[in-house]
Amino acid sequence: MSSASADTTNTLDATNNDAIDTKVLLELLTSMVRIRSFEERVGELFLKGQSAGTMLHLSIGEEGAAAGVGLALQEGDSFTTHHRGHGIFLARGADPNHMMAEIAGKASGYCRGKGGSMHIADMQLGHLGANAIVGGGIPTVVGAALSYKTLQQPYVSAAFFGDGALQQGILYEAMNLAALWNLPAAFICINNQYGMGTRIDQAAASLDFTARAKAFGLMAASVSGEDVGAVYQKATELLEVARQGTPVFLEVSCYRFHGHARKDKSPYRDADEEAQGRTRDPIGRARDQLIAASSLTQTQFDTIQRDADAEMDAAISFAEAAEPPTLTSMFEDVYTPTAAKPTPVAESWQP
Amino acid sequence: MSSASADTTNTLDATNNDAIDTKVLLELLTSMVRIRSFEERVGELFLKGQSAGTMLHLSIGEEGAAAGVGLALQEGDSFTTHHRGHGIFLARGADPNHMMAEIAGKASGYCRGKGGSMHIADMQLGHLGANAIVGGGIPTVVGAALSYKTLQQPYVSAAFFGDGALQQGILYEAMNLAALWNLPAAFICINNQYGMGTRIDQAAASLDFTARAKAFGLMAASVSGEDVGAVYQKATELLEVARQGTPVFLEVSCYRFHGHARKDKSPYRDADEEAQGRTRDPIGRARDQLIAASSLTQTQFDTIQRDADAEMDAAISFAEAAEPPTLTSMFEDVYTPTAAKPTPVAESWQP
Amino acid sequence: MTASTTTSVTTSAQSIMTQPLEVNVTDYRSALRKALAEGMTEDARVVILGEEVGRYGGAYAVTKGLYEHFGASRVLDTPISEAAIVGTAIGAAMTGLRPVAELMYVDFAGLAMDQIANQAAKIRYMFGGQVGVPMVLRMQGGTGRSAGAQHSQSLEAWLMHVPGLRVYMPATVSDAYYLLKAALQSDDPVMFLEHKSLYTHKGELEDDALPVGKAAVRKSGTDITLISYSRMLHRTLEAAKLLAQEDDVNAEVIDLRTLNPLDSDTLAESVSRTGRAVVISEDTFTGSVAAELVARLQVDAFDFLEAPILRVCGEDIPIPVSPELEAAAVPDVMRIVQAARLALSSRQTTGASR
Amino acid sequence: MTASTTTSVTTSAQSIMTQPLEVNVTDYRSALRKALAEGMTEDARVVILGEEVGRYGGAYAVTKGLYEHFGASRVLDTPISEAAIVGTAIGAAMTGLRPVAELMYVDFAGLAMDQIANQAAKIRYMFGGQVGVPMVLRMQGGTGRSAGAQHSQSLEAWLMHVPGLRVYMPATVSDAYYLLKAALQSDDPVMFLEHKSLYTHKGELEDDALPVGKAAVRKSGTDITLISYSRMLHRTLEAAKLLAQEDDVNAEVIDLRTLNPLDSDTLAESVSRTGRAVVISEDTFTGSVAAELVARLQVDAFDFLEAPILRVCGEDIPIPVSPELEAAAVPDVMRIVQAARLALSSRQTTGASR
Ligand SMILES: Cc1ncc(C[n+]2csc(CCOP(=O)(O)OP(=O)(O)O)c2C)c(N)n1
Ligand SMILES: Cc1ncc(C[n+]2csc(CCOP(=O)(O)OP(=O)(O)O)c2C)c(N)n1
Ligand SMILES: [Mg+2]
Ligand SMILES: [Mg+2]
Repeated sequence: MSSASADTTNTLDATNNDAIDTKVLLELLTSMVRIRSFEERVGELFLKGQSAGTMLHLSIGEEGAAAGVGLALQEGDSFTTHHRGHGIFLARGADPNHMMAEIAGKASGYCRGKGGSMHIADMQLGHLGANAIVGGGIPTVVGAALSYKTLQQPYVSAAFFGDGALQQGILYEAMNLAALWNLPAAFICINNQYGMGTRIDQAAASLDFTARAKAFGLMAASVSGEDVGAVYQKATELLEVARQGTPVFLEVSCYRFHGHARKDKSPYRDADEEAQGRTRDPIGRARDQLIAASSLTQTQFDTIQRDADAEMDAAISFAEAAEPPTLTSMFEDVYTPTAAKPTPVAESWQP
Repeated sequence: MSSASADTTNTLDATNNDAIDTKVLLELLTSMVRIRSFEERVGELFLKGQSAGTMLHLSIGEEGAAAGVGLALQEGDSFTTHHRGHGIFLARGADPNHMMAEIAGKASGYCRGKGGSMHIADMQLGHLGANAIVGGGIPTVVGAALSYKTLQQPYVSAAFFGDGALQQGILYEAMNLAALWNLPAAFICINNQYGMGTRIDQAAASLDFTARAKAFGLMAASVSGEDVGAVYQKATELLEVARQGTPVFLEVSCYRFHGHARKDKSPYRDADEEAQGRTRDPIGRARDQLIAASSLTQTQFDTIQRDADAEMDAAISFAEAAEPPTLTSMFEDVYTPTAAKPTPVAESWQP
Repeated sequence: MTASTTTSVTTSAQSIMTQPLEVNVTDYRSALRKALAEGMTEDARVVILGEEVGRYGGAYAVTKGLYEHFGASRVLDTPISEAAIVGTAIGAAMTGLRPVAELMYVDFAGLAMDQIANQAAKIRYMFGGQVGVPMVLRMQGGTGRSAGAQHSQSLEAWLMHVPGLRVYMPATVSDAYYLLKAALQSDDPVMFLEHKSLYTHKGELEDDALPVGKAAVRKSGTDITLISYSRMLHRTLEAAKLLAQEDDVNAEVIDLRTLNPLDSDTLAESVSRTGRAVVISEDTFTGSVAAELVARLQVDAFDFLEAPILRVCGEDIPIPVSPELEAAAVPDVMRIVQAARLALSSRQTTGASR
Repeated sequence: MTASTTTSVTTSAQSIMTQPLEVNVTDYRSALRKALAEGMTEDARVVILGEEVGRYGGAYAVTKGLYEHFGASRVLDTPISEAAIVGTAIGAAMTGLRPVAELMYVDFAGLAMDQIANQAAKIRYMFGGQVGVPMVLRMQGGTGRSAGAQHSQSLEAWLMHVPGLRVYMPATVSDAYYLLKAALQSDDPVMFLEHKSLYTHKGELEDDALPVGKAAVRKSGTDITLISYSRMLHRTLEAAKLLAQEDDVNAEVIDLRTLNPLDSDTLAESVSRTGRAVVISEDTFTGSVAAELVARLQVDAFDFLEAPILRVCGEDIPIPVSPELEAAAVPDVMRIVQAARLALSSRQTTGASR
């Protein structure tokens, strides 16, 4: 899969994007390239039959959201993600080796091979967990934000979720609570236009989602995920608001380049729409922008790409070489380590 | 408990209230008087120790919502209510005898003494059920509206709920579905300012609830429940919109005159607030309005009151005289009548 | 003020005619599809709603082709709103439709459990029998696809514990068809639980089926009774084969088919005859469906028991994603065989031990 | 990028000091209140959240006075958003607080079951042991107030069936205190189930309590083992008294105290000794907690059983509102006595029947 981009330079919109520091944009670009390179290799892992299951949701096309908001978050901040969360975690500093190993269900994965792609987490990096329940991880950040407020810590907690979660009631319960309690919480909706095969206008009658958030008392904005700089800037702005105790909602609109999960070929989308959608490429756009500003050469970009690919190839090798979890580990981590572990079911009776 | 009203005539607001037919207003007034008379007697039933339990939620102060929307609904329309639903059902034609008997848990109650105050229902009158789960009956009307649309019937289904349900996620799921499918559904929020001891501003950060509904694609309005004529008119207008396939939301604001349930003395409200709240009396206002317009005399009103009281006294007598359900009826109605009934638990073993 | 919301409705709906959709049954999935297609043709009140049931054809492709054939007013794609999906089905069922709602995974039942257990299950009762909730809630559960802790559960014990709900769990291709057809005609809410690892299970439609509420004796035997349902039936049958080959044990294998109604009689008769039993379920051991069966049987067959009734169930852990661990977390053929051997191990010592 | 979200937090919170709130224990309710008050004084990470827990003092007045004493930042009134309440508690528990969330009725668990069973219960496991969810979810259940089908359930079997959850169900005043104090220190999510009819149950604090996970022998005996928990313990004790007076039967009565951990050993020891048992639970018969206990005991005590282990449970129906029917829907003393008599009826014929 190439990250060839259409000529999008001239479609730059009027956000104060030019204000963005080229160094920051370069960092964002690098982050996005790494994400895409990682996701492509998750696809490979699957094709090799090395992934734990087929429920692998790639964030290709959504790198602008992950990298932009990811960089805007600060050390100590926490977050949860939906099932399509690889990119977000990479943008927050994840080690690709342990991610890939987790996706392969190996013992050296972030979650000891128990969680898999949909349940990656890392408390050290503030990743409170990916979730396989649409909307399931949203109220978690309200709780984390309550901790920060109660314990007088300067952090924000951000929930990342897809447009599908906009129709889950728990989002509104969570936003209302956050607003009521003035919590440092952020609700980041990555609107990739689809929930599985359902286009967003087939799931919601009214598509102004910032209006929903505002009606619940949040500060809300929408930004195009194609423009990673704009995402970063808008997110930075809103996260600062959240940090002061007004929860925020940010919709990052983008397009899901591929199928829902590894096996889905998106027969419900027509070719034109898909081709058009894939022109909304945040990587190509940032690259072209930097090249146009003479802040990057194609050769330099190729190096970024090559480095990322090498790093992610190594992650694949790491995951493939990694050991599966031992059978006894299955009974660990159900309860706190000092408690008795569940015992295998085999009933014991001596005739 | 008297229904003495403050002098509210001069606080009439600017809604096109004067357009209301005095005959209709008289009907609404009568309906409200009956409701209040009924509710006062539910209180009596409780004091006599004749009610099934203490979870009795009186709608005194909210008669404007019940009578106004109730009259606007049409034959064949259906509805669900929350736990504070006696008035709504009376306004839709309930027989007070069978209601009171149900509240007393008697066999001749609407639900054979199995449901009680919080689960009164009557399919004949389109009452799809009161509910003891806050928000629990809301999606029911989406389903009913789906039936009407699918079966090409001209009905509307209306969910009545309190302000408390505004913080339950299912409301938003239900409104979104109704809007998405263009269903003849109405969401009627009786905002009596409190959910138990929690004032609405302690439950929600943003109090413009019509904004929420609008953000989900509904047509929405707010009206004061003190003005039963305005409620009736606004409801009539909106229900017509719903009948055409645009779901609607109507907030009827009012004040819960008494405690949450029979045992609650509202210690969390101060006396001033309560006194002030109780001046928002839809009965006094409609009566005074009709008297001022020379469409009613005090004597005529007294007759209305006396008739209502006599009717509701009879309901109490009916309920008191009614038989409790037989023990065998306990095993009926779990499944369809042609299926085997559950058997009493006693295990049978012959040593 | 006296219009009945239900009566007039059904007749007008039934009069709508629909072209049949031919479905060729080769496996569990197509058997389900055939039942739905026929049900929709025969009864215009039947509508399908759920996430991805329409254009997408169902996450596990069960409803494939139905949207195209029956149209958008009979097959409704919903947003991701599990609670409202079930609630909508309830309201529709109360007012004249016969909705078949789908929750893509039984694991999502937690989002709709109030609507399932407090509303659908109790409405007939709370309202004194005035109205039923003739809906079907199709859900899919179990392990086998490394789908992780939130997409691999077997939660039938929750549902079986709720009076008012029917719980159907077909194990065979033929039952997938016949039980779903029956569910479409049930006047009570049916929780219809499919197993994700059975969709590709091959088989044929039999000419007829046992009535709903009758357990099926899938293999008769004399030495021990093995009781199961859904996917575990097949492992149990394999275990029975092994026991015959290797231990010369003639096991009787019973398939429950439905957990509510529960056919205690067939179980009691069998275990009273064999004197030994193992109950196999995929759900987590503690509080499993197997526990209920054991508790009943040790009363009903007490005087005949030669050994305790053993359970082979899922481990008391969340389902891990690693394929190796996932497989180890639920019963396999050997664990069933071993349990049967243990139950049979008192054969030499019969009578002495008690 | 390396700030730990949990470690630094706990220390800073623990250093906050709070004035103690004296609670005089006279009943179950005040015992619970004392545990909360002490827990909040001793550990600044403990916060309470739920509907009406603050200004109102709790729907059943358990938290009365805590808001006034500990303030709005420690006792948080929430909107009516059960799923978010539990989800918020989970997130708070993962990041340094020790939240005590309250669902006013266990019947509302259906609204939050996803957060309870898919999130709270599985987070430690899915994330490979990185983080726990040290929260307490207080809920109140059972019959006794004619509160109807949606406010009177006993749903502990759902919770007991979910690996990862602890389930505490105190029956006595002393256990109300000690178990809740222990729950506040648990590193695993504790479902703390109170019984609405026990709040006014009178009693005193004992000096000490059995460790969590040990069942209590409330009355030792030799003829039969009666096993129960929560409110049914008291009916069971009365039944034991009656059996002694009228039948000269010396029954042993065991109170489970916690369903997870489950003290199978104490049960097995007792039943192996007495040879007879009745398990009493208020939840609906099919799929009851009692079923699990019976299933275990008929294995663990098989060689000693003189009669089947009988269950006395709630009827398999929703709870009707009529006080007469409600009372008849759950076990009463006489039903327990009768079951015990049935289990004992083989005394004359011991040995013969098998
Ligand atoms: C509660 C719940 N319902 C349904 C699903 C099945 N499912 C998984 S992903 C998905 C679509 C989600 O769409 P969206 O939130 O937009 O995220 P995206 O996949 O587009 O990133 C669905 C329906 C689920 N995992 N959880
Ligand atoms: C799901 C649920 N949560 C909590 C309760 C307890 N409860 C009963 S009524 C009530 C307040 C409801 O307030 P509102 O919706 O405004 O209705 P009102 O009582 O004011 O008419 C609460 C919290 C409940 N019955 N159901
Ligand atoms: Mg999406
Ligand atoms: Mg209210």
